[in-house]
Amino acid sequence: MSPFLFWVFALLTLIFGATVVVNRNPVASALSLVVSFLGLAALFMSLDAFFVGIIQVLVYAGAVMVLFLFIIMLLNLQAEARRQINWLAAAGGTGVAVVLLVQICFVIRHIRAAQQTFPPLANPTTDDVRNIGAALFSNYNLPFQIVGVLVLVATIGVVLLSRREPR
Amino acid sequence: MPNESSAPLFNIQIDGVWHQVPKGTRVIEACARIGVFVPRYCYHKKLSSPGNCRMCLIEMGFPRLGPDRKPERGSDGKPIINWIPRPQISCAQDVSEGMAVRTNSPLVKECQRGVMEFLLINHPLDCPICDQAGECRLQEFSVDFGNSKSRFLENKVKKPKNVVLGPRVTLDDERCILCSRCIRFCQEIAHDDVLGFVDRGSYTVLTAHSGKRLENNYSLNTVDICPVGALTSTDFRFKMRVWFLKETKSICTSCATGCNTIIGTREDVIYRQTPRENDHVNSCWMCDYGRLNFKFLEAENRLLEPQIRSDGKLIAADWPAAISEASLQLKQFTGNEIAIVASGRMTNEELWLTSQLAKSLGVQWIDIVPRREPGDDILLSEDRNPNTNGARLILGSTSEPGAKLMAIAEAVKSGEIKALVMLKENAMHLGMPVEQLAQLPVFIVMNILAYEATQKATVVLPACGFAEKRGSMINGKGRLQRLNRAARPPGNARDDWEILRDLLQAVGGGDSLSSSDDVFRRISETVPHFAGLSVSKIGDLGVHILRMKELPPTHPRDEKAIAQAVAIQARRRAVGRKVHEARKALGVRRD
Amino acid sequence: MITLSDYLFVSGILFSIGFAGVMLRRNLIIILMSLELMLNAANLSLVAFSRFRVDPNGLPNYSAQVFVFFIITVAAAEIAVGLAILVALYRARQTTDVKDISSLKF
Amino acid sequence: MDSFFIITSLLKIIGILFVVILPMVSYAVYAERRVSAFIQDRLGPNRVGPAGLFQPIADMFKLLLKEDFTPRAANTFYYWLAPCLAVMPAIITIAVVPFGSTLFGVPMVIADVNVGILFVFAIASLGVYGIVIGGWASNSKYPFLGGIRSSAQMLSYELSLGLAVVPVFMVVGNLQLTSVVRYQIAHGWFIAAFVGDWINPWKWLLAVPMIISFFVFMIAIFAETNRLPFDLPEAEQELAGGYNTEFSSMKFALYFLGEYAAMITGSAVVVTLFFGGWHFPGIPDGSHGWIFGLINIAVFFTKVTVVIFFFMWIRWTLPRFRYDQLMRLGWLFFFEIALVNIFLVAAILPFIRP
Amino acid sequence: MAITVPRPKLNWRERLYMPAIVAGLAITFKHFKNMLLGRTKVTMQYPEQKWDSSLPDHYRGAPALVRDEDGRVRCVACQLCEFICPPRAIKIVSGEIPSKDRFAKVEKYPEAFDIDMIRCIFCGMCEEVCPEQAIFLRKDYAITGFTRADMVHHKEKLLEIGGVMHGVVLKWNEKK
Repeated sequence: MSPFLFWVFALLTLIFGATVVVNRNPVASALSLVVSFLGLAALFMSLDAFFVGIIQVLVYAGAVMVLFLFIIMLLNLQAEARRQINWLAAAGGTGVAVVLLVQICFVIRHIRAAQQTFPPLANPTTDDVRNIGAALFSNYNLPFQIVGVLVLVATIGVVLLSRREPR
Repeated sequence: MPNESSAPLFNIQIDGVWHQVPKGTRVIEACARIGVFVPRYCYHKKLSSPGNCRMCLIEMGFPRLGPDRKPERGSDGKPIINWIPRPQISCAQDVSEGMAVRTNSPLVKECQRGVMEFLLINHPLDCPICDQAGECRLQEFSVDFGNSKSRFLENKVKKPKNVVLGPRVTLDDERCILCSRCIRFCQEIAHDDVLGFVDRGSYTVLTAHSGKRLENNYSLNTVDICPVGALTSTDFRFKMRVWFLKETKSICTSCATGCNTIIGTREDVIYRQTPRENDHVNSCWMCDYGRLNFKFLEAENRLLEPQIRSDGKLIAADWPAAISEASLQLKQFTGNEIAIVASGRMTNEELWLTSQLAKSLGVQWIDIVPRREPGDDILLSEDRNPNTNGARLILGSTSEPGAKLMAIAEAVKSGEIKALVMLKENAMHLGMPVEQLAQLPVFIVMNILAYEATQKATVVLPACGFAEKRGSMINGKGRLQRLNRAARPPGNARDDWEILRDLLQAVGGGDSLSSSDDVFRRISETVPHFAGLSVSKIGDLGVHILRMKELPPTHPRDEKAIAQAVAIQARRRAVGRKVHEARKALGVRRD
Repeated sequence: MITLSDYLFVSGILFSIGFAGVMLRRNLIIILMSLELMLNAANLSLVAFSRFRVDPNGLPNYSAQVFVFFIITVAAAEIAVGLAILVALYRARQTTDVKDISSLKF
Repeated sequence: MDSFFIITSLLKIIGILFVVILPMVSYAVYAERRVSAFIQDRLGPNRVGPAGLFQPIADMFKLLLKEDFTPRAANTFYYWLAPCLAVMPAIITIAVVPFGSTLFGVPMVIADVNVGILFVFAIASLGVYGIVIGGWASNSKYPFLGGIRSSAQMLSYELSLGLAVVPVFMVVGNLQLTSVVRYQIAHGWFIAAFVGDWINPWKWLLAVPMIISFFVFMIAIFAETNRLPFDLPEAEQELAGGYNTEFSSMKFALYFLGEYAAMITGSAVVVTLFFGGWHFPGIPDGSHGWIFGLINIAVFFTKVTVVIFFFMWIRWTLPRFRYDQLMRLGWLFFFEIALVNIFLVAAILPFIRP
Repeated sequence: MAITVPRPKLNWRERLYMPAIVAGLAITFKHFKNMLLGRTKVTMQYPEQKWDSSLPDHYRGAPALVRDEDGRVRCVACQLCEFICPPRAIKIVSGEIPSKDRFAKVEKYPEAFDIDMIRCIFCGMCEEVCPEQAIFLRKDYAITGFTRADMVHHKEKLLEIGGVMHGVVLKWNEKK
């Protein structure tokens, strides 16, 4: 992937990610997050991870965010009123985030391995669906089963939570 | 009318039931009192009874008297009635003790059918074009008492149609049923004996005596009392069918009498004004002058938009702008530099708001324009302002209304007064040339019509006429009566009291007045004569609140000043009439 | 050329944005979204590591992508539960503001 | 990436989009009206041009020239964005569907990605945004309700949609849509056991879950494209037109376009998955000459047309479901059927695989 | 009292709904097929085919004013139609016939007679109420216009539609 496309999608991801946090209207935030995820999916594909990229779109953009929108609309959440900003708290929160960022950048800069460019692959079009599936069902079979149980538990939990109080 | 309270009561049997009615009551009235309606054409309760229409035939009888001069009683213990074999007319007969009346016996019904058939023999049956249709007694009784079919095969008698009896009344002789109500009205009420019947039998026609015309000031009352469509108002003729008219109870504002009226409107257009019965004021009548005095509401020079003077020209503005402009202009001056000329044609509510306006501006110069013209002994009053008494009570001035007008005019001339507010009056009544009015720095005009002087105004506020607003007035005899809104004002014109309220609020004052009823409530709280009254308590017939004998001693009649103002008015009117005639002769259109 | 560090930078910034969101915003639903941002930042790092660590067969290291798969699954379950809790909270308190639901006892 | 690839891809995109899909959409509207009319013993539009064939053009001009009205209370940006979002996914999805064999050696598929069907689902799942945002941005009650309904409906039926096609890919062993077609050419159509190697008894056995799979998939497609009997987001009688109530002129047209484009794409996917794509027994593929390449394309779109007719036929036969019925059907019925169906295929699969 | 219609108990085959759906599809397809083969009788193709010739006498089309044998406008502006008109489509301004006129005896005529055909509901009340037999509902039904003003039928248009009505109405006969 050309650096130009990389930066386009990276910026798309970051800018809309920032919009999620900045926007006061929940619907606008949710839609920004969708665009951010689409950019992220493109970044995944630039890393030859087609399956993960598509799953990203399918699960996040197609399902999770629709669920978010549904909830926002169901609860009819309005844009927050512009409140008196607690400058101390805001500065503190931003400060911590910035410190974290600086720290991450510092660490990345000092990893030598991070300076490498794309190592060549044996075959430009890998069948990563098959490969991930193979990995999932061989090496990671137990975690896979556990995740399955987790999802089942989550489903039961959601059903219980969203049930109305019995009279 | 007999004096009811003192007259002895007679027992009278009507349709088998005994009732008590005062002595001297006519049988037809006695029936009406107990709710039995006897049809009638010629009988009118304010006129004499000739008994010539024969519609009010009834059966009448008296108790059979025994040898002891006592009524004989039948087996059921009730007096035995000796019925008169022929039917009698009920309108010319007074009640007597023990009298019995049948109003719906077979004989009576037969008689009514017969009379109806006779009346309709020569009637043209042109109801589709007749203006009386819808309020025609012939139609109503034909349905209630007549036959559904005519047996008459011969040709009908042709009589003159479209006979001009006078300037305001047109006669259709074919429709006339010869009831003679109009003749009696002219003799008895109007004291102008001009109508009569000529020829005989089927050829009898109503006509004016030769060389005379029906042109007295009460001629249109004959149209009201005509039970059929024979006498028609030339003004209303063929204009609108009566069933479309929305009837609004109101009063006439053309003179201080304040005759009670019904205004007939359709879709905000006034078509006619008819008198409404009120025995305290106008009986059943009103004068032609007042009746037809509503045309000015649709005059060409009606003010429709608020206007503000800007660069020497009047420019249409919206209401908030006009009101704030007027208040800003007024606030430039102190109280003794402002004069307010109100009008005796304004309602009490408007006058009260005017007085509040004067109070909050500190104005001393405030008066109304007096109007005096010859009156008559019947209804028309000398004082042509309908609410002089209201102005006297509410404006609270120390002189007779109209007396200060000439002083105001002088003050304007001398430049002592810088701001002039003309409310519902033509500034020319001050008796000075237009140029002089144009010199005024502030000249605010609130009126219905545009006059020459209106062109010189700095702010023009279009207002409502008498039929377009609610309010109350006190007539010349001290009776408080109500005006009701019959039509909406045209264009952007607005209710007077609203304009005054907004103006009052703009100069600071007059809070929490959201309806004219609120204003009346304030009046009742502040003016002693109005204490305890409210708009609903006035009622349709009004209340007497002022005894004219006891005028407040603080009001010496300032006859000379008023006469001077009235003279100027008359002179103005004469000049105006001459100019108008000259223009008409030259074929020049108005303005 | 694009290097691994570029991806890691993007991932780091995205994580920081999500972190700032969690810190700064008080609307529960936005906080959940910010959490998603952080998880996805981690995903990006993992996928980048997977691509930049090619095994001898010339294939990317799929273990990392399997992790991503797990993360996405768990995240989806987490969101479902989180939103269900949010709806239940909203029903009880008519608010999604964390400030308004800070009391220990309802 | 050579220029030949780029040029052929562009040609394919332009060709499929402007020569096939867009005319097909407009004539699908016309066909819908004619079919509905015929079913109801009417004639339908027959005024503009011969047999009313120019009706779509007239409709287009009418919609273009209508006043484009934006309600004052609407959220303008999203109000404008929503109709575009409604069309986009439907058109993008066609990229991975093979609509022909080869023409002059160029494969007749715009992008033959190895996650083909997942791509279709992923992009199709974005289609709900156009409806939800449109309903929300209109700032009006009925569109809003339509949007809410749509989001829940789409989420619910995506599950059955995804699970219904799992058997197909279990059999094929690949997510690529071209390989699905290739498998069907080699082993016969999934839906019709008598096409291809009908002698194999296991294939007849396999046809049973395949038909179940087809039905569930078809019904889920109905729900995903908001077609009757699942058109609850735009139910005229209840919601006064639903999410597109406040839209006019070209914005409304875009919604219309989106709905029909989604229907066409859905039909194309159905044809690819179950009806052997561009294959017809006895007709060789494009490597035998360009004329056969064209015939293959024609065969594909003929099949698509038949499926579209089926869509319309269903629409004018069945009444609309109630919303609770719709949800119950999706979650308690089709979801389970699809799940059981997977086990069924898994049980049969070892006998088929050589 | 509301009637509760009992729900039929369905057996398992009916509960599958498939046979019913297939039967429904068969029905609709039969209609489709019959239409395609031209076996269905369709409705009248309006602009090409019209039933103008077979309109019944009592057909209620556009209201119109008629003249009598002498060419007089029969209407005398009694405004009963204006009064009775349920949608208030009729507007009449009455005028007086000058005394020199041939029909001076009639006295009154409609100066303006407007029927707003946007409002008219073709109920025929005006025809029924007319005491002069001056207004009739004719067989015109395709009334079009480009503006609202076009759709108001003025007196001339109404008379043009109405034409002359022969009949014995002796009311305005000078002799009778």
